[in-house]
Amino acid sequence: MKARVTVTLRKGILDPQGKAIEGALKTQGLTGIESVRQGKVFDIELSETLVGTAETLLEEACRKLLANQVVEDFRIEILTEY
Amino acid sequence: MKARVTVTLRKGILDPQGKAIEGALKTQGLTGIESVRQGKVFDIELSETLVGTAETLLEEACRKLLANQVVEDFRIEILTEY
Amino acid sequence: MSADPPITPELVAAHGLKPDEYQRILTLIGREPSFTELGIFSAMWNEHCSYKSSRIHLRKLPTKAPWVIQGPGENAGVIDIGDGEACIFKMESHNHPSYIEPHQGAATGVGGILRDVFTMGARPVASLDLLRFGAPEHPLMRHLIAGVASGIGSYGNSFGVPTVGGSTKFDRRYNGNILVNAMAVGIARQDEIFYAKATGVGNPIVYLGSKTGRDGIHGATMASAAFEADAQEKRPTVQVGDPFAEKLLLEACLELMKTGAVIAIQDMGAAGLTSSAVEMGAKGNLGIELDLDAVPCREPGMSAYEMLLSESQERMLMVLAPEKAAEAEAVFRKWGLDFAIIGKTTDDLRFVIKHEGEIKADLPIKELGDEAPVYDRPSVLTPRPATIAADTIVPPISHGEALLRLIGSPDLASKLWITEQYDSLILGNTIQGPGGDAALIRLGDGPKGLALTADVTQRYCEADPYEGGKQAVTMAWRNLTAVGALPLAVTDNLNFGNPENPKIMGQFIGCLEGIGEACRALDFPIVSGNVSLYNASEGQDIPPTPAIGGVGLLEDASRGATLSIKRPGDAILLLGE
Amino acid sequence: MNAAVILFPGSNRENDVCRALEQASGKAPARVWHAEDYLPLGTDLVVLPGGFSYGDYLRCGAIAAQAPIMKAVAAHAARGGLVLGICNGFQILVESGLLPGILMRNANLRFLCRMQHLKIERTDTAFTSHYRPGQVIKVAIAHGEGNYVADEDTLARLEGDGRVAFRYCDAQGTLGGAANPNGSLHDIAGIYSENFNVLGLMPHPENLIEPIIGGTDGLPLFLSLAQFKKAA
Ligand SMILES: Nc1ncnc2c1ncn2[C@@H]1O[C@H](COP(=O)(O)OP(=O)(O)O)[C@@H](O)[C@H]1O
Repeated sequence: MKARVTVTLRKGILDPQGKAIEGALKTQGLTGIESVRQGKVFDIELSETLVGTAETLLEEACRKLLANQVVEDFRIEILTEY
Repeated sequence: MKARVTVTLRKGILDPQGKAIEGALKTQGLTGIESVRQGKVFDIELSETLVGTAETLLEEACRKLLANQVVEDFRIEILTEY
Repeated sequence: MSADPPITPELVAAHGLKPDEYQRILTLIGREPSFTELGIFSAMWNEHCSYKSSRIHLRKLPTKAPWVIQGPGENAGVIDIGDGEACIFKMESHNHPSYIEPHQGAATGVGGILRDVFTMGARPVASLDLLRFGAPEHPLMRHLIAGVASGIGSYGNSFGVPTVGGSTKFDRRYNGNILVNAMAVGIARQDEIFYAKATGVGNPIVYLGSKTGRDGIHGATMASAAFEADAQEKRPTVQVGDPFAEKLLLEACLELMKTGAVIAIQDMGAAGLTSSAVEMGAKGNLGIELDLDAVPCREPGMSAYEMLLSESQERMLMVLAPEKAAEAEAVFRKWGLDFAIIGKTTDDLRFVIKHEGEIKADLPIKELGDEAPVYDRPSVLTPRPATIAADTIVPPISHGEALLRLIGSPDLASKLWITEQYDSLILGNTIQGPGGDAALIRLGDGPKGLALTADVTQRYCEADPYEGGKQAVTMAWRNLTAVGALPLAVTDNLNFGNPENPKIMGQFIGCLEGIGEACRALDFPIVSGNVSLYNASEGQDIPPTPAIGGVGLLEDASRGATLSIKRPGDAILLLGE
Repeated sequence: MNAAVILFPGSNRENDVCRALEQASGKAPARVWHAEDYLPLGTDLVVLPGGFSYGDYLRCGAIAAQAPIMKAVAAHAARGGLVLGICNGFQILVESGLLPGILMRNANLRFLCRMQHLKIERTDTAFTSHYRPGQVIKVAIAHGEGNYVADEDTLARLEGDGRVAFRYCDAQGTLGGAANPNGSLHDIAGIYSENFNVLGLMPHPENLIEPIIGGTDGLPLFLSLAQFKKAA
């Protein structure tokens, strides 16, 4: 089964990366871009076949490693096409 | 308008970060995880209101900066709720 | 915008103010404080800013010598190193933030201490760090160690200062309260040092650097936020470091200082805008008026309270010569940094805050600092341990086994895993980086050099605070002399448990007396430092850990001695008893 | 030799490399701000120094690669002018397409600062003429993203054309294994452009130019450059 985990910074947390990219896009003359915030995605292959078990497993992975919950939120999507 | 750009490594390109995370998850005893590949997301606010123009703008942003097309692919989604 | 919450005893308590401290506020201003004013008092009168538990004891430390240009009381200490040059340095802790989020906590600790040094006009040339972790097998410890090491590394590496030394030890009593102390060292011309003291009435107060967000607004907001509908949204957030912004800030500040535009400068550290503005005004015998509408904000709808207490990083406050304001702005724009005139100096000695057409605070500026409570907390001195005669002890294990245990102990193990994550070579002046008794760097193209060390043996301080304090100073002295330097001065970071516990207060006083005694005997004055109290979790206080940072000078750095044995056949000498 | 060192916001080893250039050539290089459109007249060598341009946010070197001055640098390279990119400079060169491949996170995901041995692959270039063929040198590395990655075709081309400049090795010159600090393919520490006038490398030869600082194995690179132009 395939899944995608998206980890984004919590609202209000400073995002130096996003800020620098935003600045770079603006100086490139890409007007119309107001703000950028950067996050991460993890594309994960699982040997698990039950959606429920896979979700539990991924949640544990997020809590343990993929996301830093002090500053980040995460979202898990099971990509059905497998 | 809000949009999300997802940048992922091309197939076949080595992903040391994904590999390391994969290894770490396995040593944490999270069996069932086969492979991990890491990518980036950019959550972007635009002052643009036309979907077509926004897409063109974002495509330019990706080509110029957000993705390195030697090794990366990108995908643009316009998040309608604005 | 929601209205400010009413001042209740609960709200006062949530701001860390005791009932008698609140009474003191009432007497001082003759009325009930506004919500914003309560926030200001809580920031100015907390332990971190006011040193209320430690102040009377710190006065006993020796801080003077002919080569001391500036002792404690400014952003950092300054000493004369000859040829018109000054060495500016300080150590500071970021213990609690590093426990909550080790990478960002440690990174912003490094950022803060670097700012203290370059605020005074110095270009940073080295940094060190003293780390105390819990038992390696503690479930959180791997995460904490990895995060702290990467945080210190990533900030210093990107900023571009070599991390040349430090100390790392382990003890289970740091399990719930690790220590992260960072020391920064910079060099300036003696006639180009900048201070925090504002001068001149009506001069513009300028905000520089990154924008203000709701970062690190202290726990008090949590309580007060309960009064607002969107409390969840506004919960205090972790400070995130941006070493890139700091590097730009460094270059912009140093460039600006050359133009003669800067009258006074202060970095926004703990308690951000509040303490920096109050300090500049109070030191210069001037009032300060701020109009918060002009403050560059990262998020919409920030209240006066939030702006005043935000601990967003990479920000500075300056008093500028008015005729140079445009020139100053151009420098900051070139470096892509925010620049805003947010107020002016006044002659009425008031700290006045305007926001959205309202006066949010109007307080006597000097009293905010001078009238902060001072405590002579009850103390119980640690009893002197009995002397043990070595020949009465039966060895519990064999020498061989003891040696194996020593080699296997985390305290003595190689710290390469940590120190290799630090760029110790940048600037091309590192003669000896991590791994020696003291670090050794060359100054500019030489021949002069500096020796630097940061360490303490908490085990000794716990057994006998007075002797342990003395030992910490003499160890720093020996480390410096061992590389061939003349020891010049000290910065310290006094990490202790809960001062409301008389035993802990006894440790504090004992260590300080020992430190003072050794510094006096060695002519080794303390020119800057920091106190970190309340290092305890779940009733477990940390061992007394007064970190000592030492700085020494070599007239010819090429004569310095490093640790490695140079060639076979050399004689080995043992000096001393 | 007239050298120009480009300053990007976040560059931080520019003074180190200026010192090395000056020591080798007797002449202080020009310092050029990234927002400029032109190089100083008569520039022989352009140096992109180490550092964290734009914080190394996004991808290392990606934002700097878009700087106005980079058009002038590309034109200079196209004319056969010399370009040296060290560490972050190497990252900028690959991001701007002046060199192939990409530098990814170190295999162990950690920043790594240490002394490192390198094997000099050839000594017939403007950058390496002062080294001995096959020489093993010791210089510093200090990077978090130095893991050189390129597709098979690119690697085959680099190898076939002899464009690998330096490889990670141990003190004896043995390649690979634990001597490879970051997982780089083919142990690559530096590569040349097709015409051998552009060099990108991760290690810092500029930090090893004096005995007191730990060695002089970096100096010949700067001497090669200094004298290359004098001879021409
Ligand atoms: N956190 C650190 N940062 C920089 N250098 C460190 C750090 N920890 C240890 N070191 C360096 O490693 C060496 C060993 O340190 P440590 O294990 O604390 O033992 P000691 O203090 O007894 O020398 C010292 O030279 C020190 O400078």
